[in-house]
Amino acid sequence: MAENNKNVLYKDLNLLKSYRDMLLIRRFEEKSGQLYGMGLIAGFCHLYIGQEAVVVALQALSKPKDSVITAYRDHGHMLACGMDANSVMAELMGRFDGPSKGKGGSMHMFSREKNFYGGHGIVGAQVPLGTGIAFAHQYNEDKGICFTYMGDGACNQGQVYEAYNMASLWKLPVLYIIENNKYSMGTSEKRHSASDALYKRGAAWNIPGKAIDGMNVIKVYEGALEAVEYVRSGKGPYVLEIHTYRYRGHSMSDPANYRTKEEVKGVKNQYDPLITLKNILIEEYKVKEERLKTIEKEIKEVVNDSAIFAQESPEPKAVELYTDIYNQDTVY
Amino acid sequence: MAENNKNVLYKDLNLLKSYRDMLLIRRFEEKSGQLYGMGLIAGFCHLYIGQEAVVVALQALSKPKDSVITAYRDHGHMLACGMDANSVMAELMGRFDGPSKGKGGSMHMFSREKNFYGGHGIVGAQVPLGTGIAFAHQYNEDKGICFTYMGDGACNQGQVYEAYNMASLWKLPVLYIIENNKYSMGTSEKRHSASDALYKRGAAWNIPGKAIDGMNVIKVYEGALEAVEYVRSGKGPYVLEIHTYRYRGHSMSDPANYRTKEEVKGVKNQYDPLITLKNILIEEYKVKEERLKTIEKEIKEVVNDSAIFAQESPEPKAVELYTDIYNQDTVY
Amino acid sequence: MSERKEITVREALCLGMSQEMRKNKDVFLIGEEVAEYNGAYKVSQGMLDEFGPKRVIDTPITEAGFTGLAIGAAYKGIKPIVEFMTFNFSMQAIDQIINSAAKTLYMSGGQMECPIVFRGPNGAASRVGAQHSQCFASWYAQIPGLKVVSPYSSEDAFGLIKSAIKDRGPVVVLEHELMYGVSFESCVDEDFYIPIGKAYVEREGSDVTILSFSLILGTCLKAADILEEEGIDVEVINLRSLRPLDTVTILDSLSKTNRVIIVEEGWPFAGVGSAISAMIMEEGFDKLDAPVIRVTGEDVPMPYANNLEKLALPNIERIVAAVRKITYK
Amino acid sequence: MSERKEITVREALCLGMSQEMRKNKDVFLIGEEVAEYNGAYKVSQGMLDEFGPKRVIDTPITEAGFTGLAIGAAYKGIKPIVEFMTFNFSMQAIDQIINSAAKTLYMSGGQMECPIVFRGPNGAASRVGAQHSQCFASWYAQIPGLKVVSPYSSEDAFGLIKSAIKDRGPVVVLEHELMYGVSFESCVDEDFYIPIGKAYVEREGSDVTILSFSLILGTCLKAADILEEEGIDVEVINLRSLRPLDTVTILDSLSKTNRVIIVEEGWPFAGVGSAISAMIMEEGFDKLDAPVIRVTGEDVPMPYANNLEKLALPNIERIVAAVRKITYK
Ligand SMILES: Cc1ncc(C[n+]2csc(CCOP(=O)(O)OP(=O)(O)O)c2C)c(N)n1
Ligand SMILES: Cc1ncc(C[n+]2csc(CCOP(=O)(O)OP(=O)(O)O)c2C)c(N)n1
Ligand SMILES: [Mg+2]
Ligand SMILES: [Mg+2]
Repeated sequence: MAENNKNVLYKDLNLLKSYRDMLLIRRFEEKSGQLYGMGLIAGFCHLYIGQEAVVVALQALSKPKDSVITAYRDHGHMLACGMDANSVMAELMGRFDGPSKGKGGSMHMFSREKNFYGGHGIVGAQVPLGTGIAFAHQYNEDKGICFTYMGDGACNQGQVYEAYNMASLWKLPVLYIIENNKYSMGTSEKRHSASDALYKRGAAWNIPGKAIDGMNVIKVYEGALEAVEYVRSGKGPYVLEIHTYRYRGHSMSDPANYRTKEEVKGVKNQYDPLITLKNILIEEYKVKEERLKTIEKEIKEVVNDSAIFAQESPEPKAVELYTDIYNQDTVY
Repeated sequence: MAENNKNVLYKDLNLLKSYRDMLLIRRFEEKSGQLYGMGLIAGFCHLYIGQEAVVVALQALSKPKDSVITAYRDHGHMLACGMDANSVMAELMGRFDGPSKGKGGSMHMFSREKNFYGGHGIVGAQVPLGTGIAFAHQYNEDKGICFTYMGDGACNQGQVYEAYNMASLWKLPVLYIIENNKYSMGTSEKRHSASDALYKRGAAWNIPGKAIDGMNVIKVYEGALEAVEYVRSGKGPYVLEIHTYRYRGHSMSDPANYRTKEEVKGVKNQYDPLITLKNILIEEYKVKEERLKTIEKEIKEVVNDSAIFAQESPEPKAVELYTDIYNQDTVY
Repeated sequence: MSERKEITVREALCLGMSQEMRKNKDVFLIGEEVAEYNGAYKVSQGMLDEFGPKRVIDTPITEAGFTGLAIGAAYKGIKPIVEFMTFNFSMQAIDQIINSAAKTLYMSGGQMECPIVFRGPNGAASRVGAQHSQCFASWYAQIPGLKVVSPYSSEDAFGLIKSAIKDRGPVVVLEHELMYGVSFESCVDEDFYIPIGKAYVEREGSDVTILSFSLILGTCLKAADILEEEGIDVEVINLRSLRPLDTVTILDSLSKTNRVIIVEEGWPFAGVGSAISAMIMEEGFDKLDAPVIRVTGEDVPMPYANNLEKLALPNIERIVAAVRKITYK
Repeated sequence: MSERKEITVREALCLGMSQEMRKNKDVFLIGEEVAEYNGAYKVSQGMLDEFGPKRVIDTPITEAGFTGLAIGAAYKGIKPIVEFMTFNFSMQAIDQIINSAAKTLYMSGGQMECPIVFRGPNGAASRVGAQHSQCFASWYAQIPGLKVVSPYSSEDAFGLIKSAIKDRGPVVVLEHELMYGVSFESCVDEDFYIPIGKAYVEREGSDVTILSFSLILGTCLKAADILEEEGIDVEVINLRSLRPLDTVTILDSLSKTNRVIIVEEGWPFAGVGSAISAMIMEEGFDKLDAPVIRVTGEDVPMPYANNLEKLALPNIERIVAAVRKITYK
């Protein structure tokens, strides 16, 4: 590792950028939580805190043509894809400057420009959708692949296996990423899943799989390399199970009484992805604390600005109630 | 085997009865085909010819408390469960003496008395249903198990894996039987399924599985023994994949051009379950041809009678259009 | 001697289920987070403790699977209460509900009963967006073989859930998340049941009839109070049961007021209001002093933005305006 | 110069799809048995041969999966035509159709288009029983974000499937199995499209308006012939598009005839007829000389028995009787 020391580069993974991105997600989510508490964000809001290393490492492995789709725990994915924090925060508040003009909210944002395909509220539905995006990559022969995320709970959904079957039959370029944060709402993995090795569930459809540690961005990157290569090379789908943990409740209304405080504290203290990376940067890459503090300051500003931006953004005009139901300009 | 020679008994499997039952199904289905051609049966009608050994052997392993559920290729299952040929034939013709008073037809017959739970037209739907029947066996602690049949095509349905998960989690007494007849309508197994070992698809849910030859009633019986025992002993579900073949088209309107005449002829000549059993009876058990001819004659009569019975049975009265939508006598 | 108590709709549902479960060991509750979590919206609070894990069962997030499983169990004669975390997710299981539960008695010539309850919150909650805010009232109420009820008050919830559990066929109970925390005085007797198929006149009046159900009925009642001050005497009928529909009570009220407004949160096209308006067209045309008016949710997917969400749903102003219009005031 | 030809509805659908696929390489057909089998009902006859396996794709029997897959592909801008072997099986995929296809343009503030066609036979075929005979017209037509069309003739089929493919959003095309083999003279021009949202006056008349769609429209036309002999002049309108509904054409016809009958094969409660009757109640009440009458399928699951199946569906006698009733003859 030492040879990359100067650039803090780990192959394609820029560790300082990763730190920045993870920190952005962390602080953005904390801010969202606050704003929710203040009544500025409402409805369902699912925070990504604890899982930051997963999406940041995988984005480092993605190429511009690739696409991403996930469920409702999606703020981290959007920020990692490069969507603007201001805009995302505006959407969380239901404001016109959000990517969905405030009509989508936390669970429903999209960016054609960043190849981010949502943001979906129905557990499991995004898995066939992502498989279809991969189908389009193949159809268009554009060499892109689709990163299709799902939770451990989603993993029991039948449509996942319908998608696996077609993806394997047709060798579609789709990387299935199971973000196993151990809980499906209040139901622990052991209670919702008859097998604990979710990555093995592709095997019966001839899809290779692998489980990796999701709390260390380098390990995620390293662990996912081969899988991404496999999919990119046209061999078909791959299932990556990434062990991670969400610190907060399932959504803002969940006090998370189904697990002990010790369990949560244990993960935070021992495995926090930000602390882990910080220590690596300082100890292995000799990055100065100062440097990290500067990043922290910058991020704080970005996030605070996003909250201000969002609050200043207007609600959509009343006429927006009736727009975007149909595309008006179909020409025959 | 020789020791059972006299009784033609193979453990619990009475081979002469099996021959009789298989022959009944074969002749009943041939007659159904004829009557369909004559316009007396209409709509969808899926014949079981070629697959007779499967259900006959499995019924030999069932106990009175057990229950059975299958899809629309169900005439064989109903006859093997002991439902009356007259009544089944009446239903095929849409007559009042059918188990569903003519309102169900080929795909929708039931018998509470024989613990036969249908007869379902939606591919895959019977799999969670059968799992639920098993749930009720467990709930009632009645020691029964549920024989839940599905086709190779049905096996791709997502709800199958949703059912597998719960069956395994809760150790439900359900035997999943995949009647792999190589085709899902016109789509060969290779084209519809990303893996050819359908019995292995339970493994990721910790469900054991096994593939067996379905063209020889003894092999089905022998092969299924352990699986039935496993389920009966309370260990949970088991997946049995039974290799078989349907001689006729998918339904009456299917000319089956997706396979060669040679393929069909090959199976008929080499593996026909009736010929195979006949040869075993004659060669190994020294059963006289006469005896088998008598059975043949009896069956012919049963089947002819069923056609007469059905034709003489009246159509349901017009008032039946409005009955059986709700059970009228709910008492609060 | 009927016992009455101030309880929330949530408590009423829980009490109703619990009473029936005490009476009949075959009744069990199954769904996502119903057991250890005590219900995503806490409707089954305490039920795991009382009835144990055999009868209060957490499922994986597999609606088609657990719904099919519950229907299979019902075929064998035990009595599942299936909770959908919200009815939006019932779409993943709707084939099982319609094809395996609703149609089976008929397809079996009366032989195969399917005693089962499907319940959970329906329609728009608050700020949860398009995928989580759909009203399924008219879809389910269209289906012969299903019964469909939708409670408003605690007593409705208590009496209807009990009747649904007692019923020998499949019953869909459409609740409303935003009503769970609302309190009403309610009968809590063990032998109290509200017959399915009967509407309830919440408020008598002579000038105009408002038909409604679920949460928005409360808004109708408020509108009636306002209109009373203006001298318009509004009859408000709580449909309670959408299938069978109580056409007798509806037509009787029409005979009296000669004016009908139907208020629902769902979409306008082929909604419950359409069904009733068309029925009145055929059965009550001569009694109409003015055309029936529907006040419905707007014909749009539910937006997330606070201002738009409000615009998307019927409100007191629109109800009042409809009454003024229909009474030409 | 429009070319016209006698073709079956089946051929019209095939030709329409093929023309659009020739014009636009992004269009592809996906579904069960559409390729090597040439379609369960042979609608895609010859298309695999012409367009190859990349663009005519057989799927496993996994409706939720392949529908979701097709919608995902549409998000990325290619254009799937999804064939449901019958619309009954679309219930397994209906969550994807509603939540992922219909609502996404709205939820994305106009950013994420979903250009996709869902097509296949809808409603009752012949003697296939309750699980295979449901009409989904009003369910889909209820959904903002979807367009829903239902062709009757070959020209309808040809012009509507082409418009559906050209449309930039999700369009549901409800065909009828029993119409596939019926022949009509039809335009077969490459640039012929029938606008979605417009009804078609099949037959002008002045005494009464019949609104209908799909197979049963043919029965309405026959009824009109019979009634002509009795001196009743019937206008018959082919709705063609159920969403958007052509309320202008409907109300114009009402203005002329002052009497409307709606005929459909689906169930009565909250059907297409309900929706239209309620709309007329609100928009055309003063023009009505008699209440709107709906002639619908009976309120029962479809029975298999030949005699009962006939009783379950609308027929010429019931249509004629409705016309006599509404004209007081
Ligand atoms: C089909 C469906 N059923 C239920 C829900 C309600 N729900 C939303 S998220 C969730 C838990 C999902 O857990 P998991 O897949 O592990 O993802 P995580 O929340 O842990 O990221 C549930 C039950 C839903 N949105 N969709
Ligand atoms: C959900 C659903 N999709 C499609 C169909 C139409 N269909 C009926 S049977 C069948 C093929 C099933 O094949 P398989 O499961 O192998 O059973 P087999 O017919 O060989 O016994 C299809 C596509 C259906 N009935 N249900
Ligand atoms: Mg999880
Ligand atoms: Mg098969």
